Amino acid sequence: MSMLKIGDVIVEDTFAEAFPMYATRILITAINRRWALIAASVATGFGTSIIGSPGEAGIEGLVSPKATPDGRPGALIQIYHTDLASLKLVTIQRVGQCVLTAPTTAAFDALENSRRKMAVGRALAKFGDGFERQGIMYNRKVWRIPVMEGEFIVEDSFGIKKAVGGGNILIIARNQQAGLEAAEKAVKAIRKYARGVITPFPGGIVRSGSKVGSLKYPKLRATTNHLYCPTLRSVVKDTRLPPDANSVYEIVIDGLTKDAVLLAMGLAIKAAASVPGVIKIDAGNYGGKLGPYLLYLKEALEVAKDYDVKV
Amino acid sequence: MRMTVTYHLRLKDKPSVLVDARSITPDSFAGKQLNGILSLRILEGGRQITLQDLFDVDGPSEAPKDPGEIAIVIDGSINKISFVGYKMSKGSITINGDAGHFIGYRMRGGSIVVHGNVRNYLGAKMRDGSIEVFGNAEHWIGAKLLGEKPGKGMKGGTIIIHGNAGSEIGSGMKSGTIIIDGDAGNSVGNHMVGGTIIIKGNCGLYPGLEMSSGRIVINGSVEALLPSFYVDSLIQPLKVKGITFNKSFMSFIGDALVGGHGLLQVSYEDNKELLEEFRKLLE
Amino acid sequence: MTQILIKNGYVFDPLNGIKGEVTDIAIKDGKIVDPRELNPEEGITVINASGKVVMPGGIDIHSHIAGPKINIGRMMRPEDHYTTNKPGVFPYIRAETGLSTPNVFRIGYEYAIMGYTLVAEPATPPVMTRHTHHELNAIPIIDKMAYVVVDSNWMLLDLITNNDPKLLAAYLSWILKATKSYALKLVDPGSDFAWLLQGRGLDISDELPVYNFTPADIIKSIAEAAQVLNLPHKLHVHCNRLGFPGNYATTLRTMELALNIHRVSEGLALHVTHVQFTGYKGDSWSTLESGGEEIAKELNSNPYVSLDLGQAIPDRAVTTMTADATFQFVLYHIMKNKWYSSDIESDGASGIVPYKYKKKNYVNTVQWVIGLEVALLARDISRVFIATDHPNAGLFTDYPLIFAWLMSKKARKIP
Amino acid sequence: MEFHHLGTKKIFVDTTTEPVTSLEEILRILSAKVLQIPHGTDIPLKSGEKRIIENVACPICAELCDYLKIEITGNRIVRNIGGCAKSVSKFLNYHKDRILKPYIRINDKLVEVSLEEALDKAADILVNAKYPLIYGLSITSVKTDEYAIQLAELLRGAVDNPSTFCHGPTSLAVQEVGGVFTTFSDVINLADLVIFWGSDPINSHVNHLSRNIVPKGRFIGGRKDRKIVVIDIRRTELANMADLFIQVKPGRDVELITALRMALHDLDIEVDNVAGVPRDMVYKLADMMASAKYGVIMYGLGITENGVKHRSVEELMKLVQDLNEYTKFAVMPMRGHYNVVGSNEASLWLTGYPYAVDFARGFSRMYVGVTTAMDLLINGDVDAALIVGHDPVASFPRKAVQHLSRIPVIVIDPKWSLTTAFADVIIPSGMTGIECEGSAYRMDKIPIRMKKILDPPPGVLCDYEILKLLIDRVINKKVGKA
Repeated sequence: MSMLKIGDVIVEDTFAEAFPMYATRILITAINRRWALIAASVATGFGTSIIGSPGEAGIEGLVSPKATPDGRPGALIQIYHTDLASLKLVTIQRVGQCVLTAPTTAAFDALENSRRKMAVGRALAKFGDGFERQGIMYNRKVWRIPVMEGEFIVEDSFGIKKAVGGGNILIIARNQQAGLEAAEKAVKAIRKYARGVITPFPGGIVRSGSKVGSLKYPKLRATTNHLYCPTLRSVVKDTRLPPDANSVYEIVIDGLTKDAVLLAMGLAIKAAASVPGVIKIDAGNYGGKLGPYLLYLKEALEVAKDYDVKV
Repeated sequence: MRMTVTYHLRLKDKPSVLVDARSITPDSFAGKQLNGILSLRILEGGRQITLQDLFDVDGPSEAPKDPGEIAIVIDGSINKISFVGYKMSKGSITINGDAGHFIGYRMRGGSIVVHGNVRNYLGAKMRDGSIEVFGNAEHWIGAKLLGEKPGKGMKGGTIIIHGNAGSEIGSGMKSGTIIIDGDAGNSVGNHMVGGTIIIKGNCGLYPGLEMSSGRIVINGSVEALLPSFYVDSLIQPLKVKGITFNKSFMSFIGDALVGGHGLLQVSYEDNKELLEEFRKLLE
Repeated sequence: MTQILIKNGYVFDPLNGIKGEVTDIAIKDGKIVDPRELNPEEGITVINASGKVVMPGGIDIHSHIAGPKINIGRMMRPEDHYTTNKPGVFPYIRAETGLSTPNVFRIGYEYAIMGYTLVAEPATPPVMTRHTHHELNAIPIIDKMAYVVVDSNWMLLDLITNNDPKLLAAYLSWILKATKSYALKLVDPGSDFAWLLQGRGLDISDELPVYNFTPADIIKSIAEAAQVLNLPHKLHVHCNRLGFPGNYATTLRTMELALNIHRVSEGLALHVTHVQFTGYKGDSWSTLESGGEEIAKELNSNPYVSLDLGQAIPDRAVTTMTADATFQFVLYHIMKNKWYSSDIESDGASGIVPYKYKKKNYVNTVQWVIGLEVALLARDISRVFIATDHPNAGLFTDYPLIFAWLMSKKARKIP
Repeated sequence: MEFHHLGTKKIFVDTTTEPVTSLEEILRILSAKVLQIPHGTDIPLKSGEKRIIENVACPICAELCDYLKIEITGNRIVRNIGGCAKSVSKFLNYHKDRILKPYIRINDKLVEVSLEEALDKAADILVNAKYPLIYGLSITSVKTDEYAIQLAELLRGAVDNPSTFCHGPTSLAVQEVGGVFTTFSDVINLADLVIFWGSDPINSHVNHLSRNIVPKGRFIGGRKDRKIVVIDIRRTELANMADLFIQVKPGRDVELITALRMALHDLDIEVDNVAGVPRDMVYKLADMMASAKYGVIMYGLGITENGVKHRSVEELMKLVQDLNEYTKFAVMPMRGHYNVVGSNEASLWLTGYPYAVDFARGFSRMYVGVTTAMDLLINGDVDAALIVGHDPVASFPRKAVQHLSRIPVIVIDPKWSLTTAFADVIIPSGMTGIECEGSAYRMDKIPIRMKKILDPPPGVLCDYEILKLLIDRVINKKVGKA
């Protein structure tokens, strides 16, 4: 079996196991970038893993005023959930609590081509207590909800898409410093070159990768990924860590399409592998039994081969 | 090797009213002398009679202590004999003929085979074991009783009906498998919180009403679906409990009204007209 | 002429200070007489009670045993009937069924077995009382009576507005007579009116919608009318804000009202019912404490009120049912299971929700403590009645448990 | 006024040239035991002293109008003021087609006998039956229901009432999820939105609209302040006076209910058309419901007896429970017979179940599909029947009726009916609400006193008296047997 290598870094011939999730993508605009970003970051707060947070969410990127419907600076956010009903509930809560309340903001559908829509704006419009009005603005069906500041413009419906959640890579490094640097670079590379993806964890990085179920506590849904814990190397029999590895970081990627996630993985691998001290790139999976999407690292690198990653 | 003894029960006269024969289980036969078995209590309508009033019994003079070693065969029963196999834990019951209500009610193990039709509440609230019916069955198969919370229905085991079945199949079931080879009635798998229901034929109105989890597979046509089920994907082929259906199925998630994550999978080919609208929603 | 002689029983009679003496009790024409007054020539029914206790029949002044609510409870909880049956014995003992929603026969038999002879159904809306009487008539053995709910009756609210105490008293007298009930009952005074119009409840000093007075005014007006009518049991009050943390303050204020009532007849002025449900101290469920001590203190210093416990029984599945529709709506959100509610002919409203008290639940434990604390701290126990508000806080069949808890420190220890 | 239509088809009714089927022919088709019933026997009327009795309750439908003025001369009822056409007809014709003597069937003839003989024969039938069914109880007083249930318990038989094929699903839905109910007074004084769903009071409860919808209430100003919505499978007469009429596909109401609940829960409805109703109409109706101050859904058999039966009602109850998160909302089941509610209530306090109660094991049990009268008769699970105050042959399916022709049947009824042709024993009874007093329960569970305004015909007892005598006889015979 040929071993894939980038420089000295071994890329394990394995795959990340990903699951279908429903996603929505919302463009939040505001009077300036600062407020768009504040609203976007609050609206995507505590949106890490579906295991324990109300939906996975993250900021995809900033949008130039030229590309937004109302010509104001914007930020794109994505929200993920396992089913449509929960996704809508979470979106209503997040937009209602974090965007409706934030100064000067407006919220637009950023999945215009999607066939399925959820009427989040219509649900939020009830906040207008009967004074809300429906209208057409920027060629979009919107609700104009009177608020103390003026008016909150929210699009009637946001598109929904069957997307891919749980794409990931594991960066195995000689020490924490190198690992963290590599992980940060990987996230930066995704932010810079990839579109349509989010990295929902803090700063895009997970230090506590998990496995499904538990060895000891039968009812726990997720517990520490003991096979990759450096402190357990001597305790755990079939540890997956090379002898000189002392720190592992995971990058989790949710994306609107499988290809988008693959590309993001490839970019992340490339960026991480460029950092000295990184030993190996691996990925989390459950033997291919659970997820319908098997995202091979090999393929990811293939997709990203034309990108000259500089971060 | 474990020896199995067989008790043959032959119906003497056809009873004219419902009979509550909850004492016909391997558990109540176990460890009894033949005389003891003959004088087991049976209710004919509201009257108390004994097993020998209703049946000729052939079998060894003393039953083994372990009900697992007892097989009961009932010949020529009609659709009035009810509650056979009530709470049975081991052993087997074979009914050559029709059977009444509540066959295998609260059953905990063992097996029941009916070569004929059965009536309502087949395997209701059963915990484990297997039931196979070669004829038709009526309503409330593997169901909970009315008024109980969802999840108080069937908790495990398998029910296989080779004929058709009625409504309310698997109402409030928690686990286990129900397979219907023929058609099924309305509101299949309502209030389900787990388990699997497979309908190989057609099915009536609103399968999965208020289901919160579990899986319903319908291989034939469906009369109507609830709007609270959200279409998820088209699947081909569909594999469920070792059965492979080689055609495309449309998979729904619901019931959204109870925040459910149940899977409702309906044959696409047999319901093209009904499902066309949903297909448009899929990419 | 009937003559009965109960021989050799352990006789208890608190009123005459007889504590377990072995003696005979003679009854002639329905009255207890000296055994020497019995005439052997006219035939005496002799009952041998040796080894048994002979005592006055128990009186339960608050137990939902009949009426539309309990009947709907029966309908709503078939699962309470599936496994709790006892077949009848031909031809006179009827089949029993149900625990928290028993049928009429179990109610009669179980009360009789416990030595109770008089039970009061504490809440019957006037227009539904015909139904209540149907059920009361069907309950065997024991004596029964009912209290009529008058708190949100529109006509009555109008009379309070018009400030015509005489007419109010006359109206209440008519209601008692027409419905053949024994006493007046207030359930969360005024709240059902607010519930009907606005879907909300009221505290004792909140103003009613439409009318410009408060629940305190309702309590006072009706209590004074009861004084004028010289009713034996003046006013049975289920306090406002029942089931909300911090409601012990409302209960204390309700009890204080008894002092300000213009008294023209003898006896107690108010009865505060199921204090356990209205004895919550604290701001929320997580900071819940017992207000039992304060309530007992108020009882000890206020000679015009009596109360019953509404003792909660841990590990008991119950069916809460009250004319306090507002609270039942709140409870429905806690239990997320079944909820029944009904508005009744502008007389009031009611709600029913199944519930279970758990030993390990903090709130339920505090509820258990409140009842016992009130009873144990009360100095005049003749003004404290033991009841579970059946079937709200526990079942009436659990009374022996409460007796044990009150009489033995060992029994009170949570196992 | 707004309409949503599925498109209507015109139906033409032509006169037929076929000869009218005679009663005898019908009875033969149904395989009745007796082909000639002595119908047409009337109580002889004598004019006499004129009396006007006020506040009489009407023993027709569960509307139980209790404000009738009945004018009587002698034993002739001459006027009924306040009653609907049905009520007038019942009162003015109370004397017609009456059973005046007890009968026993001998071969295919009904033979007049004394009450003693009839009771004796009836008790024999019941005591010898292994599993008798007692059925009816909705067209009589609560007291009769109580005795009938006691009799069933003594006999270890089954007892059922017509809820089994009308509003039984309402009881089952309450068993499953509860419900939010209301009464007439609250509707009159508060309701600003009334939805008639699968019910048509213009034909079924004639006084309902003038009594509850038209009057001015204390907090609402009569019809003009109330919105009326009609949801039905066809454009009923009532639809013409509605503010909004919505036509649904037959049997598909649950889809619409679910969609309304989804709209309330802010869930998207992805299909364009729900049970024939456009999505926007669903949103509109949901908005109307959620913004009403006090809404009431008055539903009828259109909900209870459609596709998924009790699940339809269950969903309706849940819809109303959900609506109470927004506003005050309640349902009112439009019950049929004047005391069908009472038969449920009496059954509940005696047995814990509203209908279909079985005493085979000595205690009460209720299993839908097992102990329901329809299932017991269709499958031939009972071996005798006692019918009190009802005419099952006129309303039951053919198979059930056929079983009645195979087993001994006792009928206690004031009037000749199709069921009397299946009887082995007929015992005449007085008419509750006219000749016998008692309690009946209105559709909103309010108990109403039924007055006695005339004496029953000579020798005729009230049905509860007959049942009491029957109970005594059954006890004696059973004790004698043992």
